[in-house]
This record gives sequence, C-alpha cells and structure tokens, in this order.
Amino acid sequence: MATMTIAKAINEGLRASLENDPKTLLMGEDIGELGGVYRVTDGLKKDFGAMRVVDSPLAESGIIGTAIGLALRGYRPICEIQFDGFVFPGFNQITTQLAKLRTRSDGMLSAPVVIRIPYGGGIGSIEHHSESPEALFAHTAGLRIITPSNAQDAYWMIQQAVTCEDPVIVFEPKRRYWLKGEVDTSAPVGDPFSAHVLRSGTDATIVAYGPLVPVALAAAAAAEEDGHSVEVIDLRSISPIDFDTVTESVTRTGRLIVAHEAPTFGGIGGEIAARISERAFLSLEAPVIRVGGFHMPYPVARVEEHYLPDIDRILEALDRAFAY
Amino acid sequence: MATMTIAKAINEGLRASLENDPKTLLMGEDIGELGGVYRVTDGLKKDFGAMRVVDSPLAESGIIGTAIGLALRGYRPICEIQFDGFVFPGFNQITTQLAKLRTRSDGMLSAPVVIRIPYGGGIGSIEHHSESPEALFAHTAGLRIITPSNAQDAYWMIQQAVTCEDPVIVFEPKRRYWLKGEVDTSAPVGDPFSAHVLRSGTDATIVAYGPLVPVALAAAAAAEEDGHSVEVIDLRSISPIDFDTVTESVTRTGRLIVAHEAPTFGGIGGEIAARISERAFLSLEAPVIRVGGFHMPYPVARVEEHYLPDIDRILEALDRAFAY
Amino acid sequence: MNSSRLPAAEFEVEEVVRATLPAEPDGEPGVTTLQVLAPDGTMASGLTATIAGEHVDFSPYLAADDAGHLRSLYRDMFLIRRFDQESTALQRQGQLALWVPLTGQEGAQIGSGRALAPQDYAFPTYREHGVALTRGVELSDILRLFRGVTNGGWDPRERNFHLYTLVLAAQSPHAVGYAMGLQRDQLADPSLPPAATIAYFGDGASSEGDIHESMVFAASFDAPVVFFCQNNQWAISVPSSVQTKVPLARRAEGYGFPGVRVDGNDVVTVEAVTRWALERARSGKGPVLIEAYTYRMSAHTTADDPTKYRLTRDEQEWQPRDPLARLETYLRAAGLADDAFFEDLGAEAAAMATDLRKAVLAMTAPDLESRFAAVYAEPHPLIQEELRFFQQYEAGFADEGKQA
Amino acid sequence: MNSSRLPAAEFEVEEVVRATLPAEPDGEPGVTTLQVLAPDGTMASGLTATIAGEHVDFSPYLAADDAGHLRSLYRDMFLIRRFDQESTALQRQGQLALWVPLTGQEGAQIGSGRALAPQDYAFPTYREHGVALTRGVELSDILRLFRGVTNGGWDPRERNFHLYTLVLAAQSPHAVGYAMGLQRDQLADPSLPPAATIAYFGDGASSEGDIHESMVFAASFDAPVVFFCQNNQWAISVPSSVQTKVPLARRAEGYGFPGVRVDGNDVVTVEAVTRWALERARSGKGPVLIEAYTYRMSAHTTADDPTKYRLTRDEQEWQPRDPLARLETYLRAAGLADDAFFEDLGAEAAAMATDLRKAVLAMTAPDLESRFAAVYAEPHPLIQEELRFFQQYEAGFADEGKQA
Ligand SMILES: Cc1ncc(C[n+]2csc(CCOP(=O)(O)OP(=O)(O)O)c2C)c(N)n1
Ligand SMILES: Cc1ncc(C[n+]2csc(CCOP(=O)(O)OP(=O)(O)O)c2C)c(N)n1
Ligand SMILES: [Mg+2]
Ligand SMILES: [Mg+2]
Repeated sequence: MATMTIAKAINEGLRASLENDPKTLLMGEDIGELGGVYRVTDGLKKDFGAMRVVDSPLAESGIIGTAIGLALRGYRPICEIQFDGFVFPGFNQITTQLAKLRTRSDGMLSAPVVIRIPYGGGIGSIEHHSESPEALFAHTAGLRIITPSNAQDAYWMIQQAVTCEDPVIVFEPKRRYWLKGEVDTSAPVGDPFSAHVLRSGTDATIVAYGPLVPVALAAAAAAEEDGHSVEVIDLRSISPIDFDTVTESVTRTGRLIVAHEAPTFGGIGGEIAARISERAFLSLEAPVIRVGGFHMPYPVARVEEHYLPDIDRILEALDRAFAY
Repeated sequence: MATMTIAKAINEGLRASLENDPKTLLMGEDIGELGGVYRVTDGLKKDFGAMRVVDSPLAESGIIGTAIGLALRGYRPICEIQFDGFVFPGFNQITTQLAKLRTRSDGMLSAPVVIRIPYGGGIGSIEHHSESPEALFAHTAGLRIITPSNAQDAYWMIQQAVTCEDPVIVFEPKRRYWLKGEVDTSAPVGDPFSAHVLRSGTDATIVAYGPLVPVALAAAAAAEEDGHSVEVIDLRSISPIDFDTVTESVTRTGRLIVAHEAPTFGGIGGEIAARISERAFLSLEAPVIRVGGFHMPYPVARVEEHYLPDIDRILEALDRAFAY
Repeated sequence: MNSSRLPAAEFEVEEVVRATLPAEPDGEPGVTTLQVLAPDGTMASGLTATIAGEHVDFSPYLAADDAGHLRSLYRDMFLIRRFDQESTALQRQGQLALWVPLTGQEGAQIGSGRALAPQDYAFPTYREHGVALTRGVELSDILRLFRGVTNGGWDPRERNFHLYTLVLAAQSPHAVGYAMGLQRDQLADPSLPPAATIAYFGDGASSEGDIHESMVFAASFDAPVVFFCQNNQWAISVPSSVQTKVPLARRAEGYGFPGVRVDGNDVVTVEAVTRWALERARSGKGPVLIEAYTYRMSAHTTADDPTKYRLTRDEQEWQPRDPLARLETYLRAAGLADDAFFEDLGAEAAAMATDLRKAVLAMTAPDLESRFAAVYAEPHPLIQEELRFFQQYEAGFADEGKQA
Repeated sequence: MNSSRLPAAEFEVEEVVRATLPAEPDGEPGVTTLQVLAPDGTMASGLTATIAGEHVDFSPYLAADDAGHLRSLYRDMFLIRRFDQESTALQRQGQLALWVPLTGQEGAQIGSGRALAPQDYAFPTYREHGVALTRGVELSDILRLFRGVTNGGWDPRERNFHLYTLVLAAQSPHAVGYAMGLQRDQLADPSLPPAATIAYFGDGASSEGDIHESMVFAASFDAPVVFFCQNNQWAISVPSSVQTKVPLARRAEGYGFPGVRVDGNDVVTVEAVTRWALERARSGKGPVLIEAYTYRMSAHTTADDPTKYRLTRDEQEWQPRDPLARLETYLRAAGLADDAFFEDLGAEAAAMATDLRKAVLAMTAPDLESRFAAVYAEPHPLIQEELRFFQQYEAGFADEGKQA
C-alpha cells in the first residue's frame, strides 16, 4: 500500500503498462521532456526513450490517426489530449475511424487505442480548459469510456484500459489530480466497467463520477445530518454504464439523483434517468433528478463556482426528490 | 399552394433566401454545377453565380471555418455537408467556434451560419451515408437544431434558419427528399423551434422528428385499429426542444414513446424521457419508452430495415407502455 | 523496341519547365510529369530526374526491358478494367447498391500496386480495385461492400491491403502510424525485411486537414510511407483546380520531402517511381509524395451523372491517353505480345467475369443479430441487453407467424 | 546612418543559399531570412528578394529612413514589453489567472501590426498583445480574459482586431472567410478601400489541419489574407523541429502562393514585408505566408517552467538578437533618438503600467446570471428555464441568509 495522488497513480500505472508490454507507447503534446502540462507522464521519456514516449507534432487528428495505424501494426498507443476542449480536432478520427474499425472489419481488426483526456472544471482556468465532453463520445458505439475518481482506481483503470482490446477513452478528473489516496499496487481492482457503491443508504441514491464523486459523498454526509440515508454510487464507467448496480440501488432507495459537471441537456444523466425510470418505474417515489451544468459554454473562471454542481445543488435536488 | 417534394421545397426556400438577402451565400462540395448530390441546390449557381453558390474545396473544417469568417463580415453563409457521416472533420469548428462565438464575445458577435446536413438511413447506401448524429450537436449550447418532416416545413424552416441570428443546423431527412406535400409559399409557418401536434389522441403520445414522422403517424393509425387513440408530435426542433408541447400532451395521455433513428444510448430520446419524466411524473402511467437505433455503427444496407425503427417497433413500444 | 523518341530524359522537377512530352496534360507550371511510355505507344529508354535537389536515375526501377513483366502489367490492367465493367453491369442490374469505377486509372493503380513488396502495407480509399488485384485480394470480396453485406470484405492482414475508407483522407494518418510501427519493429528486430506503407488518396481528398497532419507526422518521424495521390482531375463534380492551382506534387516541398508527378496513365513509369519511393522510404529516408496525373474516364460512381458538370469533349481528349491502349500499342509494335496473347487474355477476363457474377449472386446478407457481436471485442452489457431485446422482438414475430 | 554593411541585398528565397547574415539563426536549408536591421544595430539600405519567382523590391515599404516612424516602432515595442512585465507581475500577485508573455516577439508583432491599414482585420491567437496595441485596443481589455472575467474583452469590430482564439489554428479559416467577405464587398461596391485580413498562428499551430484547409481555401479563391506565422521556436516544450524540418515559409510553395521568412526580431523588415504582402493581397493577387523567425524569450505562460525542457544557454544565445536592443542601438548610433527620448518613454511606460494595474484591480467578475443572456441572440426556452431555476435557487440562499 502506498499513498499517492491521482496524477502520480496514473503516472505509475502508465509506467507499469510500459514495463509490462513492449508494444505500449505514449503519444501526445508535451508529454516527453516536460512530462505533460500536468506532469502525469513525468520521467517516462527519460526511462523509456523517445520511441516509446513520443512528443508529437501539434495535431490531434494526427495523434489519434497515427495511433490507429500503430494499433493496426500491433502496438498499444496511449494518447494524451492536453485538455478536454482540444479533443475536437481529433473527433473525426475517434468517431468515424477508431470507434468503427472493429465493426467495419466484421470483428477482424481491433484498435486498442487508449485516449487520456484530463477533463472538468474548477481549476480557475481559461476557455476550453474545463469542459466535460464525455456525452459526445458515449453516444458512439465502439468506444468505451471510463473515469477514475480516486488514486487506487486511477492506477488500475489506466492499465486495464491499456490491456482492453477495445478503444478506451479515459477521462481524468483534472481538478482531483492532487487528491491523495491509498493504492494497492499488488491487487488489481475488478471490472473497470462496473460501478462501485461507495456509501450505502436507504432513502435515495446519488450517482456521480470523476470529479463529482467527493462532492456526492460530502452531500450524502450532509444529508445524513438531516436524517436522510443516502447511497452514493461512483459510476466509473460512462460507456458502458453499469445499469444493474444503479437499478438495484434505486429499487431499494426509490430516489435517484444523477450529478455531472457536463451540461444537463443532452448529457449522460439523461440516459441514466431514462433507463432507470424504465427499469425501476414502479420503485421510483420521485422522478430522477439531474444535477449538471447549465446550457451554456463553460463559464469564465470567476463564476465557475456558481456553475459547477456542488454540495448545495445536490442537496437541493435531494430536497426536491424527498418532496414527492 | 403548390405541390412539391421536400428536396424541391428546400431548393425553393434557398432560392427565396438568396433573393431576399444579397448577403446570403451557399457553400459546399458539389453544390454548384452539379446542384448537390441530391440536387437540392439545382440551378442555383446558374441563377446566382459562383460568388453566391460556391463549390468549395473538399474540406469540411474549411467550409465551416470560412463560413464563420464570412458571417463575421456580415454574410449569411449556408453550408452543405454532403452526408451526415462527413460532418465530423468540421466538428471542431462547429463545437468550439461556431457555437461559442456569441458567448465568447459577451453577446457582441453573432455567427448566423446555417449548416444543412442530409441525415438518416433507409436509402440502401454505404457506410457513413445513413447516420443520425443530431445528439452530438444538441449537447452543445449555442447551436440550434431543426429538422423538417414535410415540404411545407422544409420550405419555411430553411428560410427561418437563414434569418435566425443564431447558428442553426438543419438536419434534412434524406430518405424523405422525394416525399411530396403542399407548400403555401405565401404564409410562413410559425416558430421553427416549436413542436407540432400532427394527430391528437388520448391514450398515448408518440414524439418523432424528421424521417420517422410518417412512421409515427402510420403507427398511430395502426394503433387506432387496435382501439388506442394515439397522439403524434412532430418535434421539429431538437435544440431547443419544445418541452411545453410534449408535457401538455403527456399530461393528458399518460404515456410517451420517443422515436428516432439515432442509437438510443446517449440519444436525444434520453433527454426527452428524462425531462418529461420529471415534468409529468405524476401523470405518467408507464415509463417513457424509447424506440431508436441499437448501440452499433449504422449497419450495412442489407440489414438496415431490421435496424431502423419502423411501425412494428413503435407498436411494440406502445404495447409495453399499455401493459403498465 | 522504339526508344529513339527520347534520350535518357532529364526532367528538372523543381524548375519551371514546360514539358516537352506529348502527354503533358496541360499547362500547369512548376513541375514536370515523368513519363517513359507515351500515349502513342513509344517508350523512352531511361528516366532520370532531379527531385528536391536529389538526382535520381530511375533506370534500375524501370521494367521497360522485361517483356514478361510488361505483359503482366498489361494483364493486370486488362483484368481490372473487365472487373470494373462487370461490376458496373452488376450494379445496373440491381445486384450492387453502388459501384465506384476505376476505368482510366489502371496505370496508376497497377503500377503502384505492383511496386509494393509483400511486407509493405497499402491503405486505399475506395477506388483502388487495381491495387487490390496486385495485392492478391479476392476481387469478389471487394463487391461485398458495394452489395451492402459488409463494410469490409476481406482480412486486411492476409494481403497487407487495408479495408476501404470512405471518410476522405482518414486513412492517411493510419498509413503513417502503421509506418511508425514498422520503424519500431525494425528497431526491435533488425533482421526483419524493411517495409513501408502507401497511402492512396485523391485530388479532392488532398484538401482535407488529415492529409496535412499525416504529412507533418511522416516528415517529423521520417516514417516509411509513400503518399500516392491519384489526381484524376475530379472530385465528383469539382475540378482539381478548385483544390489546388499548382501541381499537387509540390505540396511535399512544404514538408521537406520529395514530391514527384508521374503520368498516371503510364504504368511503367508509375511502377518505377513508386518502387524508388518505397525503397527510399524503407531505407529510412522518409516519405515521398507521388502525384499520379490521370483521369477518371467514367462517372464518380454509378449514382453520378458527369454530363451535369463536364464536357464530353474533355472526356474525349483523354481517350487517346488511355493507359491500356498505349501499352498494347507498344507490346505489339515491339513484338512482345501477339494476337494470341490478347485473345487468351480476353478469354481469361470473360471467365473471371462469369465467376465474379456467380460469387456476387451467392453473397447473402448477414442478419442484424450477427452485427451485435462485431461492435466490441470484449463483453458489453448494453450490447447484450439490446441483443436480447432484438431476439425476443424477432421471436415475437415468429410466434405470430406460427399462430397465424 | 550605417548602411554600409550590405548593399541592396538580393535574397534568393527559393534557392538553397546559406545565409550570410549575422542574424541567420541556424542552418536550415532552402530559404533565406530577410533582414535589414541586424542584431548589432546596423541597417541595410535596401531589400530585394526573389519570392516564388517574383522579383520584389521592398524598398518602397521600408521605413528605414523615417526617423519618426522608427521611433514610434520602438515606442510600441517598448510599451508592449512593459505591458508584458506588468501583466506577469499581476499574475504573480494573484490578480490574473494566467499570463501569456510576448517578450522577444515584439518585432514580429509591432512590425506586422503597424503594416495593417485601418480597414484590414486581424485574427490573433492568444499572444498577440503587440498587434492589439497597434490596433488601438485598450490594453487593459486584454487582461479581462486572463483575469477570468470574460472570454472576450473588447468589441472586435471597433478596432478590426478579433478576439483571442485558444483552440490552435481555428481562427485561420475565419481569417480566410472574412477575406472572402471582403472580396464580395469590393465586388458589390468597388468604391470601398481594398482590404485584407491577417491570420496569426505559431509554429506549433502550423501542424493543425485547419492551417492547411485555410491555405487551400485562400489559394483557391485568391482570398486577400496574409498568413503570419510567428515561429518562436517552441510550442510549449516542443521545439519547432518536431513540427517541420524545413522553414515553415516553404509551406506556401505547395499551395502556389509566396512564402517569405523574415527575421522576426527586425521590426523594420517585418513591417516592410507585411506591408508588401497586404498590398499584394488587397490588389487581388491572393495570399502570402510570412514566417517571422523569432524566439519566445520567456515561458510559454506563467504556468510553464521552461527549465524542464530547454537550456539556459539557448535562451542566452537569443539575448543579443533582442528586437528592442538592436533598434535602440541603431537609433542612438544614427542620432535619431537621444537619452531624453528613452527617458520619456520609460516614464510613459511606467504611467501606463500604473493605469493598467488600477484598471485590472477594478475589474469585477460578472455574475453567472448574466451569462445566460449571452448564449443565444434570440429567445430560448431552455435558457429561460434554467435561468429561472438558477434565480430561484440563488434566492433560496438569500432567503436562508435572511432567516438565519
Ligand atoms: C470527409 C468526406 N467528405 C465528403 C465525402 C463525400 N465524397 C465522396 S467521394 C468525394 C469526392 C472525392 O474526390 P477525390 O478525393 O478526388 O477522389 P476520387 O473520387 O476522384 O477518386 C466526396 C466529396 C467523403 N466521402 N468524405
Ligand atoms: C487544438 C489545440 N491543441 C492543444 C492546445 C494546447 N496548447 C496551447 S498553446 C500550445 C502550444 C502552441 O504553440 P505555438 O503554436 O507555437 O504558439 P506559441 O504558444 O509558441 O505562441 C498548446 C499545445 C490548444 N490550445 N489547442
Ligand atoms: Mg479525384
Ligand atoms: Mg511557438
């Protein structure tokens, strides 16, 4: 057991992947000498060399596109997109090529490319550096999307993404990069595509993922003071979604709050709400209530705290749910 | 009143826009001499010249990007993307630039760009020619998205898109291009961002849009034979969504089916289901049931009929709703 | 063998020279079109050029003297044209959803395809049926895509010929990435035969950002990749002058690697120049861009009507530059092939067409059920859930059927 | 005035010549770096070059003889450097979220900015504070973005200076589209003064597909746009050699328009060449690419630590090529500016810095409520619904506050 930050856990996870499989390699902007703008790849170029930790030209479509080619040749490229808002020049390669390669080849070809994307807000940054675009990838079949919320998951999920035969996008909760946690490097966590119940409760369920998991836990703790027993589920995987775990919980609690930083409209919360409303229709005491960003571009740093779902916003949603 | 196909109605609508405002211009691949692969722009280059009907280089990001520049200079560019599956090279310009320009400038700048995208399947075509990517745009604030289902709407909505100060994506139901209808070119239809109740009913509501509207109507007619009175709403606008009209209907009928060709998972149906479940929670006799594509790349032509939501799939969903 | 027309020609690719070749298609400045086999069927005896400051003698790569090889190039071109005709007919008869003809581009495709070594890997767009033939892909497999029964059709790893890619230019970075993989393989095991990739794209696709980004990557990493642009003058209805005002071969200059324009209808030159470029790439010298100047003699696809946008006169002008006719003329004039050769070939092609037709008619559609399995490599709960729904739903109809 | 160092220099841009200039930064082949004002403060008397086969005499564009103009160029560079220092200080003191320094690039920015006519329109990336100054943008307005109170900060239409764009290269097609609009305006009303646009981007951004697509469009439509690439050697931590192995100016060759490399730290040449390029563009001759060879003397941003990836030695090597120092040397040596000029300027800059600080401290954050109104121009039910929710939600806290 070691204590490390999420950033360090990913760094160690990448290191383990590079050590375990000579076919793995890292590609991205500034990931070599600099170790990435968040130092997540710190030291890896020094130890594994420029052929395995590649400072690429500044071109996201080129990064994803060449990663696909490398994967076709048997490599396992792990791409870093510098910030959430800069994945879009690579959107075509991800959506029309990476996601569809397996189906296009009738299952003959795999493209086990990993795309790491630091995402989410709350870091006081400028435009395009605080977005949560996960729903824009979840709608596309062929991709898998995971997002760790703690160091232990971070360490293992990045490695599980690398060994997965399918393309995996790993959304990294950048404002939690410095969050410390215990990591057991000897025993892998289970299925990265399953949800984890982090706190059990009987009156309502909160589903959150990535950066909002600590917020959801804090909201549940606050609700307890008000006499409500609230279950908290860390979704961990956005595609596929572990609906079984969520349904099981909601069948017991009868109330569901889904929280994410991404705008509510068209967000992944809608999918969860729709499916759980269908699966647990007769158990629901209240409608599923979503807590998310507003329908606007991510706002400037000075107002982001009012935009981001926080403990109070989740409590307000719980209040509404309890009011039914 | 004139009878025309949807394709012709859009052609006439574009012609009217070009006539009404010298600042309008068309840009796209093969839209000039050829009149577009679907002939939607047929004859326009001949009549308005190459400066207003521009055969562009083959580059979607360039098309959208230069359209933004033209809009900044006071023009009203109407871009054609040749097929749904080919919009993705332009995704970055749409998502990070076009959608955000107004917010970025604190409301000072508008980019009234129109993007026409023939979409949807059922045409027996090859890969990337039958997709329904509307949800990937709806999640992004700053855009508006409409989709006509008949000639009258097609004629007017394209013109309304052109005069709208906001960027508008017009998804054109390509397999209905040759569907004929009456067009009143003298009296504009109302708000293009409102839903239309096309058929009233008391037992359930079907919401559909674009290519599935005729299917929804046929399903409602079939259900009537089974003794169910089913209301059909043509959504018309995917962003914003006219939730008021849908809520009002569901409050009366107690049951809602949402149908679209796009894959269900992460589709816009989830948004509708989630919001209506919240708004009409106490009126719902059954969960909102979604009928959509499966979680797979749009399949090959020879099996698409099994993939596409059809009358039977909607009837099956109605059965499930009535079973509660 | 008529080789008097030209001495060992010295084409100064970088200079602004007006081509002296009868085949020089039109007056674009800044680049010369390399050619040894002229439209009139005469063959130059050698070919040298200065490319990006490098003096290149293509003679070692020229197959001009090898009668058997020349006949086999002709055979490939002839067969693939026949294949094209049969596929067009199958489409007209409703057996294919669509067809993308290659007629006119046989020289560019057979020439470049034959230049590939077995260990090289080709990334086509969607019109490269000729290249597929040279890679040994079962031709009927190509028609699976156009019959609408698959988006693929063959196992690319068997013949090192990738699947068709319909999103224009998207395969170009794949070719570069694959080449970067080859580089790493070579480093890990120097005993491997050096290999390269080739990325096919059109004059229209050249405008896409992906072409640029892949050239940037290729130049930056000296990736062993040959960019092979078939400038067939048209992107559907848009003439190549909309994509560029100077020869596309010149794009390479901006990245610092060689760009060459070849007469794409001269299969001999195309093969020689591609062999040179591949060898150069394999040897670690980085990418080359080849622009094969050719002409789409047919429609864009069977859904297209070129009379809407181009003159029959233009089409007729290219007729005498046909890649097959000139090689036939040469083979006959030089006494390298006789009537029997051409008759046998005709019979072989007819038999091939018959087999093809049979194979196509035998192709059945998959069922949708099978498609669920192809989306992910590993188990996926949503796929399972939807598949279960679909099976039950379909079973419902079967039950109804039984009951009725 | 010392003009003996060089006669009217004849720079053969297209040839592979080794530069004879002391300022030639390093040994990249294939292009010459245009320069009249050397690092040692000597000034050449003229400047001619052959660019894409075109013989150009830049003398009419050179301000080398105009003392007042030279002083004003110096003043602009001096002020913007002071602005940069003050902004860096403000960031260190927590008054700005981030700062993007321009030190080292004053020559490229002031030179090109001063070349613009009022009717021209500039599209910056995010580091073009010097260009903003030349356009008359209130400098404090630039800091609004970095203080996190807006993503914009000024009305671009007032000064024909667009908002900063943070998605690299995305503004480049906007510049081309705007230029296409200018073309149409001119056609509709030939009495309008001809105008052009200028698109700024960096060596890193040059690799993005959008740069390519915008160059394709610009070439195809002869759009009046000047592509101005500040090659400051670095894209954060990545040296420009990763983006290209040949001078970026050469990219233009592939599109058939002129590409010129200038010493970006020589404000006089930058201005002259940009004026020439803009005039050429306005006159209908199409785009030009200018590569300003310069150096990012500071960190990428205040969040960056260059010691992680570059040597202090490299930084020191560029020190003597400082764009301000050389002009000061020249002005003093030629007797065009005395101590009083420099002292006055120092005082002016100090006052500006004081005002700037005041303005920044006075900038207050908007409230989130106001942001709802900026998303759409026309009424939008979802915005209204969410705004209503937000107001009620906030009011709830106010009520609680009252009750408590
Ligand atoms: C990204 C993208 N945009 C648009 C299309 C539609 N489209 C198919 S073929 C074609 C023209 C291609 O021209 P070119 O690259 O010259 O190849 P050719 O067909 O001439 O072989 C177009 C516009 C596409 N397939 N992909
Ligand atoms: C599309 C995109 N990808 C990545 C980034 C992150 N990023 C910001 S600045 C930068 C380097 C830019 O280098 P260059 O273009 O040379 O400009 P400079 O900063 O040197 O002025 C990167 C990678 C971005 N802003 N946009
Ligand atoms: Mg073509
Ligand atoms: Mg730079």
